Amino acid sequence: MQRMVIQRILIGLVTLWVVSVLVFIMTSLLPGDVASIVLGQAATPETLAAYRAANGLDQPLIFQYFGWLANMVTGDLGVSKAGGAKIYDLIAGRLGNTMFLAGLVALISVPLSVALGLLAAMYPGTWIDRSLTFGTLALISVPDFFIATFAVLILAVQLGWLPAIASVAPENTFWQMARGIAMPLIVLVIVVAAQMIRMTRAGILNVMNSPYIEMAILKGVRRKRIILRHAFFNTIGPIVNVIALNLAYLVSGVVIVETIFAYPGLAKLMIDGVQTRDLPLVQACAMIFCGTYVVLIIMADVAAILANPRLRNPK
Amino acid sequence: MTDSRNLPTIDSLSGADREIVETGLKRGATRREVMTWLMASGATIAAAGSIVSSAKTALAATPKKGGKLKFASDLHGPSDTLDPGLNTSTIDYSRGRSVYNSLTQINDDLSTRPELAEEYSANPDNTEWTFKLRKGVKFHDGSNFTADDVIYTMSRHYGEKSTSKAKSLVADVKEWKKVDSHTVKAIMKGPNADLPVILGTPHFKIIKDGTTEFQKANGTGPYKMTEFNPGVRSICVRNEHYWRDGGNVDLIEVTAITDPVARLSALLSGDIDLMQGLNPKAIKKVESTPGVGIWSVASGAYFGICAMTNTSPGNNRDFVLALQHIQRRKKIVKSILKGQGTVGNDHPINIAYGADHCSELAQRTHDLDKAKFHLKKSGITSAELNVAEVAPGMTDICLLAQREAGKIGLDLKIKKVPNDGYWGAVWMKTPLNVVTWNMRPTANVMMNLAFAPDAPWNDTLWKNERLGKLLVESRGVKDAAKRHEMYCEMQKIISVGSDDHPPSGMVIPAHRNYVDAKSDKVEGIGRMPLGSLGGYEWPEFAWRTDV
Amino acid sequence: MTDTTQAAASESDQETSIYDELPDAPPKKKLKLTWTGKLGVIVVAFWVIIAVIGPWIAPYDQAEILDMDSYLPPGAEIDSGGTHWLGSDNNERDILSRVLWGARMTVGISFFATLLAYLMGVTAGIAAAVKKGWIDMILSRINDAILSLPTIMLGLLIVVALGSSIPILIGTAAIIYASSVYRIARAYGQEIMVMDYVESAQARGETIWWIIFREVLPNAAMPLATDFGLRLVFVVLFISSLSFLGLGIQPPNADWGSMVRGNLEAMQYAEGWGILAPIWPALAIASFTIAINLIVDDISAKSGGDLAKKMI
Amino acid sequence: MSELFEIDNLQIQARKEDGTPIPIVKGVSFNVKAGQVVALIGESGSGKSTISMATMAYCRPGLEFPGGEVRLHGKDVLSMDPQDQRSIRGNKVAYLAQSAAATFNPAITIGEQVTEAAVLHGTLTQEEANRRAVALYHALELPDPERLGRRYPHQVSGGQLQRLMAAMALVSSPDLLVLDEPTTALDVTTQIEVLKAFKKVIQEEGSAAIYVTHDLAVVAQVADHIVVLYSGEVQEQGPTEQIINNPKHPYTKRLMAAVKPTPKAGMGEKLDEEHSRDIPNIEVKNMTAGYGGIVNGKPVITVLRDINVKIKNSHVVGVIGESGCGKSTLARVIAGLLPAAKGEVFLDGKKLEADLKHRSAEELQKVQFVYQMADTALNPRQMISDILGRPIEFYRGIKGKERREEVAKLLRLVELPVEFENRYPSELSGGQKQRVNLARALAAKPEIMLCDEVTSALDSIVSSNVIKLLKKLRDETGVSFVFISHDLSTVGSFADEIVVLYAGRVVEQGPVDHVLAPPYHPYTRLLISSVPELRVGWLEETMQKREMAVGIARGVEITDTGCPFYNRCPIAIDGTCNLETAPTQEPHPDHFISCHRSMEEIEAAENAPQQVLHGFEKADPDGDKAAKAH
Repeated sequence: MQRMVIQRILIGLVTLWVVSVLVFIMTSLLPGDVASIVLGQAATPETLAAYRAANGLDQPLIFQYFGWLANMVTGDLGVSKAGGAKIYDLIAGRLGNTMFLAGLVALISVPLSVALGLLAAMYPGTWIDRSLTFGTLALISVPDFFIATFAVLILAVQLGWLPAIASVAPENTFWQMARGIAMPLIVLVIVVAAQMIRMTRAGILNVMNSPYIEMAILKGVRRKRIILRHAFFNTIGPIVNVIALNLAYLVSGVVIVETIFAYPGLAKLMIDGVQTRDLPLVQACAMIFCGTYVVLIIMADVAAILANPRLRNPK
Repeated sequence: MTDSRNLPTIDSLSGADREIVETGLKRGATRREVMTWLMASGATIAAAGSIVSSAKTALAATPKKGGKLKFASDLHGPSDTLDPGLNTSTIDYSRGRSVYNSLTQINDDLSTRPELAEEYSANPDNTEWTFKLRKGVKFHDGSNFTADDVIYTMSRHYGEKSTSKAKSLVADVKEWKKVDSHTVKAIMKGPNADLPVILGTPHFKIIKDGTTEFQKANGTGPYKMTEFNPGVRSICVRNEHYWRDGGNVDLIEVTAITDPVARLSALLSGDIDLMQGLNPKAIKKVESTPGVGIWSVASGAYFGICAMTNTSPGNNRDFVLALQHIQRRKKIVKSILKGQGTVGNDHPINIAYGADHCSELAQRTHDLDKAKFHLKKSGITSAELNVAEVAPGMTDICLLAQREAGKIGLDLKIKKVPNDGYWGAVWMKTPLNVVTWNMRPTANVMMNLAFAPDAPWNDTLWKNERLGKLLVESRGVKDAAKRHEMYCEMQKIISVGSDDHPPSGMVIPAHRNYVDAKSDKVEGIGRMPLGSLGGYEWPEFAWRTDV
Repeated sequence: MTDTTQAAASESDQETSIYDELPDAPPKKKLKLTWTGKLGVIVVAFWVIIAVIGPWIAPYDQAEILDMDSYLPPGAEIDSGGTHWLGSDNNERDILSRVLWGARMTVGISFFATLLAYLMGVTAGIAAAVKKGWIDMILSRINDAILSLPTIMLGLLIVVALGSSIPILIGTAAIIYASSVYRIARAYGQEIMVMDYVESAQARGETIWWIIFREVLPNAAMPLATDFGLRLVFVVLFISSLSFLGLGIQPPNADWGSMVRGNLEAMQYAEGWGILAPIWPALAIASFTIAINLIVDDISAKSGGDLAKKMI
Repeated sequence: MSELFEIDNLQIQARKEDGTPIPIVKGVSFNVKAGQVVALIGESGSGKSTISMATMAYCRPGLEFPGGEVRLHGKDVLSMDPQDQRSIRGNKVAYLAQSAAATFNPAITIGEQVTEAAVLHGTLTQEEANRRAVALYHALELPDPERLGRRYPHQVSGGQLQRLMAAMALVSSPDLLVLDEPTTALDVTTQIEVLKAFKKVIQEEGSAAIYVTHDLAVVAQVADHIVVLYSGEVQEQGPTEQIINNPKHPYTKRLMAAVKPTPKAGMGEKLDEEHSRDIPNIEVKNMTAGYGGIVNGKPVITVLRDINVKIKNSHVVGVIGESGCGKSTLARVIAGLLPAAKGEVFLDGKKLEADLKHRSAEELQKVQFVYQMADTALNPRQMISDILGRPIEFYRGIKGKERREEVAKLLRLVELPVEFENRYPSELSGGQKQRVNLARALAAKPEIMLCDEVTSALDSIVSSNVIKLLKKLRDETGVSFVFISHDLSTVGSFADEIVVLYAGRVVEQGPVDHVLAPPYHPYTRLLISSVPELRVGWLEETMQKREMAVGIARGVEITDTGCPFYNRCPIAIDGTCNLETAPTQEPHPDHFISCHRSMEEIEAAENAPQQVLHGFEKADPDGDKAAKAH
């Protein structure tokens, strides 16, 4: 397994590099550059030239890339070409916010969806199963910004129970924090759990076709025990995989939720970076996203191995 | 006028109309001009007279101290900056106003009053301005404010290395000279009476001599910045050592909520006190919700469709005329802007510029027959318009134009492009595009920026030497009638042109108000029309009623 | 003893010949849809038909600005005569007409984008499975890179770089979703590549093209077709997300995602039932995607959930 | 007083799409008395497995019970409520499935799975159940009984799992045991061991049993009573002696005819010289092959080691050995599907490239490979006309109408109707598919066909028909066969020459009559004596023999040094056999045996079964799981 992890990490590093090249190429294809975006309508050829010179944007692209790569390898993320802030400073707080939210969402949604998925699998065809199946189907079938806006209008504007925008100010008390991120938390739990409930249920029902499940039935084992003891442990691999992908989504893909709730997270920062053509910022975000993805997938594979005695004790 | 009780007063006007009347009067529009404008909007002579007579500014209550204020702008990101020269958006300007001061301060009527400059005056031909600086003013880091700081600040707007966005506004200042520790002089290239008002705009906030890092703000302003997190939020606390009776609230938190629906939700649910950029469609909702209200300031800001004059189809005068005649200007103001704007007359100077507005110039109207006639004459049947939502309503205006164009047989294709990158790649580079300009402190500055023959931002690359000459000449003219005549001519040149000189190629169907919203608990927001929430002046003057 | 059996064998040869070998091939399982699956088929068929005929049956043009008021409630009369059956939208256009026109955009774009994603993903995936080695390595790393980045970021980069137009949107969605298709196609490809019939064709000396098109692809077709449906749903939602950033289908073209986005504010501003303005297109999206999911659920239940494992 | 267990007019049906029922089991009745073993015998599709599960009122999804009764102690279990049905399963009636490997849950320890039923039904506490399980492991001669329960299924071998399943069934002392083809998936040498264990515990526990199988020879060893099924109906039933020795029903006779004879010299058919022609020679020299890349000139997983096989002047070469011995690998190396790590393959004296990619089209055409599983060997998405037509077109350039004619010819040759050309493989039965599989190889007009276990997956009758076809092809087409099988009797009746492989090495090879006659290599002898004979009492007789007692308990172990059969060999010499490579001796011309013992010693051991040459102590209790290592 060690070998596998090391191998996967090496492949992950290659993937990171490919991502950096890909992002660099795509970012340089965008119309305009950071100077023309920052100066905007007020740009003149002279101020553009001055801005580019001041920020090292007048060097050939390939130099810029290798300059960035060299710094990156030494752990220096560079300086934003748009505002002059250190990329590290821009990212650090937001990474924390993103991880805080993603962590809480995972903490709630993973047990919840595994439990509900098991529940649905335990009583297939009953009203519990049907309402869960249809409910999750409906939730994954509408755009998430619809769900988010709808939730704001009901919970914040109409009922006034929760703040419409998220706040994670460091001076807040825990209770304020909890209230402050309740809305994005609720929306993300709904969006993510819907996926995971469906996959858990599907995974369990898939295993239910196995001969060993038939054997368990023929041994007179109760359905509940069949699901929880016999089927679930053999479904952990795929379920962990789905969880990993959803966690990766929570770290990198929640632009819409961050925008609607004005939650200062990484995904929105990346979008801002693209929109200002701030290459070092976009690259840094891309590295984090890609790295998170790689790490989560490796962790999922390790978890799958640990959950599977055949892989755990090869003998 | 016999029975004033039956006549409408200023209070009976809608918010927008009221604004325009008040602003126009403040800016020195004559009674006659305002009445002409009112009558053009359908008022009778008697009613118009009555309204003008009753117009008066509201009394302001005494501000209270204390409390916190949370403001949400529309845009922010990693490019948020505390460098005044690079300030871009409302959020930058608002932060700048919190922590810095200008030499001069612009009043609601666009006149100026002293700020860091205690006194300022020009020589008789307006070619040299002297600023006497306030003494005893301290920066947040405790250092004293001196002439060196002013010279350093101003030097950042000059020269090859300058990235200042306001570089061109002060291009006619030849040199800044330190006279003594608290006196500076601006030597002009030519006469310019407008320098003090230009120096009151946000980019000319005074920074400490030698500042190169802008991750922290070291200003002289009413608030000290304790937290600045680009794209997230900033927090300012009251500067207890401010040189005058400054900020009213204890703390200002500035953030942005990009999504307009979310931003309004935040205001409606009480999570923020003040918001920038209210969608006109939401006005009814805000007005009908207790506890919140709109804050609309009439301005000269405008929407423009630019037909580049150096290429087809913009080089075809008839095509431009057709495009101008299909504009449903009243419908735009009423329906798209929900009344929060004024019709445009294809030139930039509306009534908000007061006396410089030319009310004599005939208002261009929606006339499909004329449009059809000109289109036929132009021989053009299709065109592509590049549209970005540069200001709320821009796309809707173009969509409306597209429908109208269809009626006269013009296939106006609309190519929607994203906002980012628009100014660099689309604006002034494609034959038909759109533009929006905020109001400038004077009509001269406005036209000089966007219409002068050598202006870097001449939207349509239109060259009219006569206009250029008038712009320079008018700066030195002191006679009001003469000045009005010259400004009228300029507006006519831009909008109508003459037989041998085509007009600018700009279609300006409407001017928009700055429409923002606030909680009723916040008072003290001004009405200076150069930007959102009273020209970004609110940080020093806003106060809470509930403390 | 053996003598007995041999004797038995010879004598019984004729009389036992009536006992043919039992046909151990199970009767061919035909796809039988449950009632939910059938409902799914009906709804999808309905929208496909609307996508074709929508513009002709729509009461108004998708871009026609009819009134002076946005967000009129359903059933509101139009000044010029006629009725907004579903109300009017943010630009005073008829929502019913736009939903009908929008079917063509939404269904059409997502269909073609998915199709293109399949062309690219399947070709690359099967090629990687068949060729292995370096080609597989390179394709897989590029694919990992695409998968590891959030879809919205990729969409943003491509659409902003190339400008938002229908072909670009189709291409963008196709590239992004081709990576997921690649994974599945490669997994199926690898599974099929070890089948004896493929080895047999290789042993015969068949070309790579024969193996891809005659041996591997026909056998991956059914599971891939099922995945096609799900991918289509993702593409619909992806294009909606782009609309959220203002990069989706551009006006005046109607598509459901940008209609939801454009009218979302109605839930806040509009009066009376005008607040339903974003609900109609959202219902259209939901009905279409749920219907596809219902069909897919039925099919994958039949195929034993094998697909589910690979789709992860 | 009723019988222990009665099945009365049992009917089971599936439904078509339109709801019309398809009967699967059509009114089957039989009884089981206490302590009796009843065999259900029939081929696939006869409904025997479905009936066996119906004993617990269980049927697979999609099936239903429209009528009939299944009575346990006189009570109908079909009409019980689900709670009561569940309390019978695994408690009063226990089930042993065909494939233990699939039936054990990979994620749960063996101990928990074995004891689960007893504990759940409350018959035993966990403690008691554990003790009983250990006792059963002992009784079933499982290795390391005390610690076995803590292992996971993948950590024990297939034969052990099969016995563990018996433990799982027996743990709650059921009244009735249902065994569904429990030995079918096992190698012969393992099969008899498992059979022995089953028989022993059934007798000791005194429970009744239903034994489902298609193999009459196996039935003869275990059953008291036989029920013959065909297509969901009982054809004949009666006491074992009667059915075996005096079958009445034509179908039973047909089944009897398909039973394979005991392998012995002279069982093959002598071919006339006129059938011979220029027979191709295949020679494999010093070949080492395996999987997983080559390190230090050796594959990571070595399957075949230093193989020398010379095939000449024979039409049919049989390659025999147990699973994992490398017989399929040998065929794959010859075919070029698996390039050898070392050594060469010659065809007619011409060296063949190791990798088929480098072989010429002509060489590819000459050597054709026939896969074991027709299901995976035939592309399910191609019609028979394409499957057969493609090689015709590819190798011989025949197209269009002529191609169709060739396809028709081939179909006739393999005794299939010509109309089948328009069918897909899934529309054919297993035997028919195997015929198509053979026809495809024939389509190339090869010189040599490498047949890899082509009859192993087929039912006995079908299998015997395919052998008949192969013999016909041998006679009519002049193609040579390399026939790979684990079934010595099939090989013996068909081959001219036999190669016996053990653990990746050739232990004996030669003309069939020499290999199947003494002197045997000890392994060959073990193989021969493990083939069940169709007579009651064979099992007991065989178990008496010494080499069985020693030999079968061990598994295949691939060793680097010494004789691979060392640890199963009854006449092994410690210090020699385990250290030195066995010399190859040639008792007859072209007949080779690799053994340290002289021919005389071997013959002597044959005749002195009770002589103990060495003890049990060197036996490795886990021996037979080593075969699973790769």
